[in-house]
Amino acid sequence: MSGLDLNYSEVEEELRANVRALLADRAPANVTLARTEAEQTTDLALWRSLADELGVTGLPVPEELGGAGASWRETAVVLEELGRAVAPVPFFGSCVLATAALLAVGERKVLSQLASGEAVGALTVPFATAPGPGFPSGVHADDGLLSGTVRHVADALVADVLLVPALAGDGTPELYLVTGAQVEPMVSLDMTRQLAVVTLDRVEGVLLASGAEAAAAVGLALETGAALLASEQLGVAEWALTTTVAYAKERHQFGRPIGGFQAVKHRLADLWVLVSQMRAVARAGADAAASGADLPLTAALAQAFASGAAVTATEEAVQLHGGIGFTWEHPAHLYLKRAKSASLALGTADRHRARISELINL
Amino acid sequence: MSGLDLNYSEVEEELRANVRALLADRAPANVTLARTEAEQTTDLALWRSLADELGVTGLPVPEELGGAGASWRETAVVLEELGRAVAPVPFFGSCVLATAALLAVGERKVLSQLASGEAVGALTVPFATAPGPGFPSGVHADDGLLSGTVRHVADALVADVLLVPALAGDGTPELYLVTGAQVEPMVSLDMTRQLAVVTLDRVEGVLLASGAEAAAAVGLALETGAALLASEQLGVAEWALTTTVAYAKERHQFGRPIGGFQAVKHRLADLWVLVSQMRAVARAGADAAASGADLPLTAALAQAFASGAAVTATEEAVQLHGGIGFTWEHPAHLYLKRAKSASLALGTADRHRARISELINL
Amino acid sequence: MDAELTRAIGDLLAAHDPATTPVADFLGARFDAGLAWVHFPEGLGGRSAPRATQQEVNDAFAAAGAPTLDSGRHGIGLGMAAPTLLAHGSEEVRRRFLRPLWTGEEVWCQLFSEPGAGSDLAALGTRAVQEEETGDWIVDGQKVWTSLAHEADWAILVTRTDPDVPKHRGMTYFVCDMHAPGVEVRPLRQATGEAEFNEVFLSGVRIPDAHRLGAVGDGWRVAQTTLMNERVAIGGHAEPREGGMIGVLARTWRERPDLHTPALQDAVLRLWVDAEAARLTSERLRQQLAAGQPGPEGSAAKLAFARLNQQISGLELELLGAEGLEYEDYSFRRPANPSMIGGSPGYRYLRAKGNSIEGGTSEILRGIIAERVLGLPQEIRVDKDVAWKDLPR
Amino acid sequence: MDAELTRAIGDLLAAHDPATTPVADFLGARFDAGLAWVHFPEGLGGRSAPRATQQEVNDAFAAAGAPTLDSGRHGIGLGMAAPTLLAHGSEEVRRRFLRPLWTGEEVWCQLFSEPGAGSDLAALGTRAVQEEETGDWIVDGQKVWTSLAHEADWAILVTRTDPDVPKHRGMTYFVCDMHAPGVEVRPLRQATGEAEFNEVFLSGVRIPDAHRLGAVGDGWRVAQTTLMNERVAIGGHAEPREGGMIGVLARTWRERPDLHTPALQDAVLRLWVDAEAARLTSERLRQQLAAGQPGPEGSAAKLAFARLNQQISGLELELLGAEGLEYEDYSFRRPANPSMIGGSPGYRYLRAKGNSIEGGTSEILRGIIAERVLGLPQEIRVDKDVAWKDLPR
Repeated sequence: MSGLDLNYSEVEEELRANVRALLADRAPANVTLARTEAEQTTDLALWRSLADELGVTGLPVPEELGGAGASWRETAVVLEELGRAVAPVPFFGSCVLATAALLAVGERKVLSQLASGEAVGALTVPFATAPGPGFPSGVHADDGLLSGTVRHVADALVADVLLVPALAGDGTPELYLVTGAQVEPMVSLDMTRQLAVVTLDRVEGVLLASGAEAAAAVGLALETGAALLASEQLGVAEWALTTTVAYAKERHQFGRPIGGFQAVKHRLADLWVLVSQMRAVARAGADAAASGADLPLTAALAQAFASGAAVTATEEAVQLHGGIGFTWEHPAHLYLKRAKSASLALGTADRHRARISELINL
Repeated sequence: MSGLDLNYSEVEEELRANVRALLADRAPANVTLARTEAEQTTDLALWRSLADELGVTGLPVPEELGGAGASWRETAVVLEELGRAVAPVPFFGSCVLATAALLAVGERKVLSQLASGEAVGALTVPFATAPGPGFPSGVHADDGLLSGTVRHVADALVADVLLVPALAGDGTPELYLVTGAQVEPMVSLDMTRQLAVVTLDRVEGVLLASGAEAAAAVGLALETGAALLASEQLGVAEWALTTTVAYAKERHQFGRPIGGFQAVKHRLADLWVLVSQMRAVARAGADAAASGADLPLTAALAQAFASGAAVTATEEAVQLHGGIGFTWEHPAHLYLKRAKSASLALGTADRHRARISELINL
Repeated sequence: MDAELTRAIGDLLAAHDPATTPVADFLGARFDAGLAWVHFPEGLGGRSAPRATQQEVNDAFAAAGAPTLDSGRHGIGLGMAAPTLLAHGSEEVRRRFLRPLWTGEEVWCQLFSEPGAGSDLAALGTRAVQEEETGDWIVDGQKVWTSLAHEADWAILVTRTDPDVPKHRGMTYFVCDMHAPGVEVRPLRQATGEAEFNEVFLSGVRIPDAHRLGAVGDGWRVAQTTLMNERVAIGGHAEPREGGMIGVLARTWRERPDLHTPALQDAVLRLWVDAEAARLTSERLRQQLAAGQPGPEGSAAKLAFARLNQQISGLELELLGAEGLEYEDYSFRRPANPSMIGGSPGYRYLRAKGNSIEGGTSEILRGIIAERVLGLPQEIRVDKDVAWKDLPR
Repeated sequence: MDAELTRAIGDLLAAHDPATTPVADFLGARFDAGLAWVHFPEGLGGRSAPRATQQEVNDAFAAAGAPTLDSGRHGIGLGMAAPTLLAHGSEEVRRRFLRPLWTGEEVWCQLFSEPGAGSDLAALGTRAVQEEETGDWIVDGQKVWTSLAHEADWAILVTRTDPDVPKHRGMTYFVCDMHAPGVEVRPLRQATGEAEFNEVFLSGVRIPDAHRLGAVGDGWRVAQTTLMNERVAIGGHAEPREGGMIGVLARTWRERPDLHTPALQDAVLRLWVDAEAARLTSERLRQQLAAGQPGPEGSAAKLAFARLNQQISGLELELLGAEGLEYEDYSFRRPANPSMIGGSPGYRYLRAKGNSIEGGTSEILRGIIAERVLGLPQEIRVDKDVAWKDLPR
């Protein structure tokens, strides 16, 4: 983790401003809250805007494949803003997990569809899967026909294509492209990223990679995901901090803004320190994903730190808002649910610490 | 832990008042601090007063053996006050550990000497030894001649008799009474309870118990010690709380008592809650030691909780005193050192949690 | 327990078989025999006996299988309204309300908090204006976080009667008829999806002056009686080892070895230790208070319980991993019998967040401990000598 | 770095071989070449170059093996006195003091804190009274927590010159000769047993008016320059992974498998993660500040570093168990080169307790972050319009 660039470039700040402006316009809190009870819990119109108006769906994909030819660093900035808005779009599943897997196996056609946003992809693994040794074993391949059930799949509900890790009869890891699976919504703790059960019953798949290549692709996708999820968590935590500081300045009790009470001030100061640390860790994760240098350790660090930090930030937001923060109408709970779910996604902090232990012999 | 009596009886409160008055008179902070740099770091005059004037050295020993015929509950109250004064007397080693072992094996002569305070005893085990399976293996017995070195022995420096757990040639646990060992002081983190290295080189011992009886006696002594150490830790923490609250009322910064600043108030409130919880846990430990009911679990709980709590309390005391709390002249460091050392004594909280796990299958 | 009490209980049980007597009848008879709240005066459910004997009386009835009211539905009445009615109600008010409250025939709720007056209850703005002709009070305003408002017959209500004096001095306390015209109850949905509480809108609600508790302008003092009893009610009951939230976690741990890792085990054990320490502390307080009055120490129990519930339910989700990503049901509903322990792990996690807010935030409780237990200086008050109407909001 | 700078460095190195030139001579030449603090004016060790180039200049000298001063002995001079002298000193003062400070020929200390003025530095009471005849100032009072006072030649000193105005307005800042009559230095022993700091008693110490920095009564503003630089100096340096206290713990863990338990392993890992996060945060700040001015963000680094040092050193003792019961040496001594990392585990544990007190308590730093970074309301000041002499103490 030396030589990391931990700051934002001007291009990144400009990208952030564009994404933030779009989300402020199209995905204000009341709209996002209402969406959680709509028939379709994903905001596909917003998704189209992100793809068509801003072109942020293919940032790490080379230009010749229809992408923006940028890197995971810029993708991470988009994730920060999506986290800050808990925007219900399949960006993480399609533009991070699926894209990372397709980049790894050198696939081009679907990749360009995902990059342009004309198709949504999802990596068909349980969202709680941690990176590291081991290959998902929920699906079995039999002569190119896939069978199995995978629960807690992120962003599969609106996916056009599924990237399905499967085990061949002899246990060889394989990675398939699938379009005709049965996908059912699950009631999910996180209301703005509804998970799904994917059921495959002798469904045809297109083999993308096999053996070590398949294992490496899935592993890299999960590691990239873990490294970048910290940026989304940072966005969630920043919302919590910013909104709570603003509320503390405006809400009066005992004739004073509650933000003038020292115990509240000190907690918000501690929270600011925590969010500052998350930012450094998230930038390290994004930079490592982009360069590939030291990615396993940096990804594990990112999740070991950011998971708990985002939960703390949103828990403090609920608490310091008092009663109003516990109501359905206030968006704080959406962030709390996102933060807590994200802390379980791609492995709990506990698992990531265990991974650090293996990687640096601690 | 049902049916526990968690309060103090009137007799116990009277006992407390007597011990506290004596300590306030004979062991004020400046005297105790000076004692740590004296040739003799134990205050033997204070010890004599506790034994002769107050008669608190034999509380759990039956009257016919020269004791007070009370119980470990009353002993615990004395420990609270000794902790509150970080009094440099060998009470814990002699009146808890050694006395418990002698009571367990049914010894009478030395027990009555310890009960009256005319002799000081020490259990020759490393002070960090945790209760539970396993027998101290530092000393070996060969035809009644004992050899070995035991480091970190509490209260051995002024001990007249040592209770030495030893392993016979065939590995049988045995418990001996020894009077002629070489005892050397160690520079100890805890300045008011200096530890010692006990060296035995073919020293004659009197066999008190052998086999299961010896193992049980040492085990019970350690468990009783762990249960009662929480009371000493409670006293340490109460000093920290009381002294810090008083200081916060009196110390002015920014034209106000620092105890009027909300962040300080809230921390002291949290500390008060913690000390209240320590008190309940310490009383549970004392009651369980007295009744024998559920002692292994209650002793483990007592140390699992009180170790960290006393450290927190004294750390908060140092911090909230600001610079003065970090000076040699202020007694806060004596309490910090006692609390941190006590958290390592008779097993760290970590080990006690592991013991709880075994005992209740958690 | 003295012989007279024992005899009275025996007589009552002999005359009214707990197994066959309808609940309200049995409780009515218990009230009339002065065995409801033994320390209350005669004729008001008591017999001016020492408060300390109440527990023994309750135990004797419990041993005989006598019925009691559901504490969820009647907790506010029994725990908060009753002591306040006794302490501050007129003789007429006490006679009118205590008996049906005790028998469960009338359900009570509490109209205290407002959107602008949460921790700072004394800032409340629900206006009560006295009509000159009738002496009745006309009440307008909005209350929030009202459990049971949709089922309650009566409410204890604090209002602003004089906006021109500093806030603590211009409040008045009433009993409010929840069936009166102008009382509108709307469910208040919370983060869990359900609506355990309500918002209550009061528009021109008429309250007779006879239903006032305490003097005009003395509402703050009256409310203190209620609040002190609330804090004790929340933290004061005995719990067995591994009762409450820690029991759920311990059970999950024991039943699911597939989820075990060494680090999670230590985390579970830490919380077990903390929960057991908190339980013993409440038990010690209960032993001390058996005979005494509630004090600020109850605040500590509530503080510890809120933190533990949050930590334990948070760890449960971490332990469950993938399963923790699920939820039971976010659809809007009004739970008949809300439980913080029941429901799914996700529900427990979300619901526990309310524990450090409802019934006094943890921040307020720390302040109470610091000032009332430790005697630390009070917060600097900028609102002390300011008329309520001039306070910044 | 521009060509001129590169050439100047090359010229200097050519003329003064770092390997053979005495340190003070080399540094003196560097000062005279305007390569000490490049952003300082010409003649004062600088050349009015952009502050951002300083790091490159330092790197170039380091690469050539050029000598630097020991930061322990000269840190106060270089980090705090120099920027203050530059910002507020008269031309005479800057010319007199900056060069020997830079060359290490004169050692500096800081006379700020007093027994009654710790966090509330502006409450300080050391009196300075101006003599009418000479214009000299006569200083009486007591300072504490003075590192290096027993070795220092000069001190930066804040005094009370007008007790009749509110505290922030009646202070004046001086350079004080530590060899002047009336300056008495006594070692201040701390919890570790040693005396890293001193108490300094000032009795009728005479300071010429020419050694005043800033206007009479303007001492608070001058002191802000010093303090802002102190906070940055403490938290602002780059650290390699597993540098500092966490490296000690990680080494112990790796070298002592006999001490391992699963629970302790997770505790070690948690602190490793936190330490790495704090390190990356400082590194990020360093990257941001390379070109900029120190701001309140440095407070966060110090806050995090203090907490981590305390947690890590506390865990180290727990990990060591029996060995943690030992200490190295409590006998009184003045360490020549104090290090928080060196020494025994027990020493590290005790010494780390000072980290959240010295150079601004963690409580003060939280307040700075809350007010200056987050813009939250300031504490209510009761001392704002009160003459210093009338403040409660």
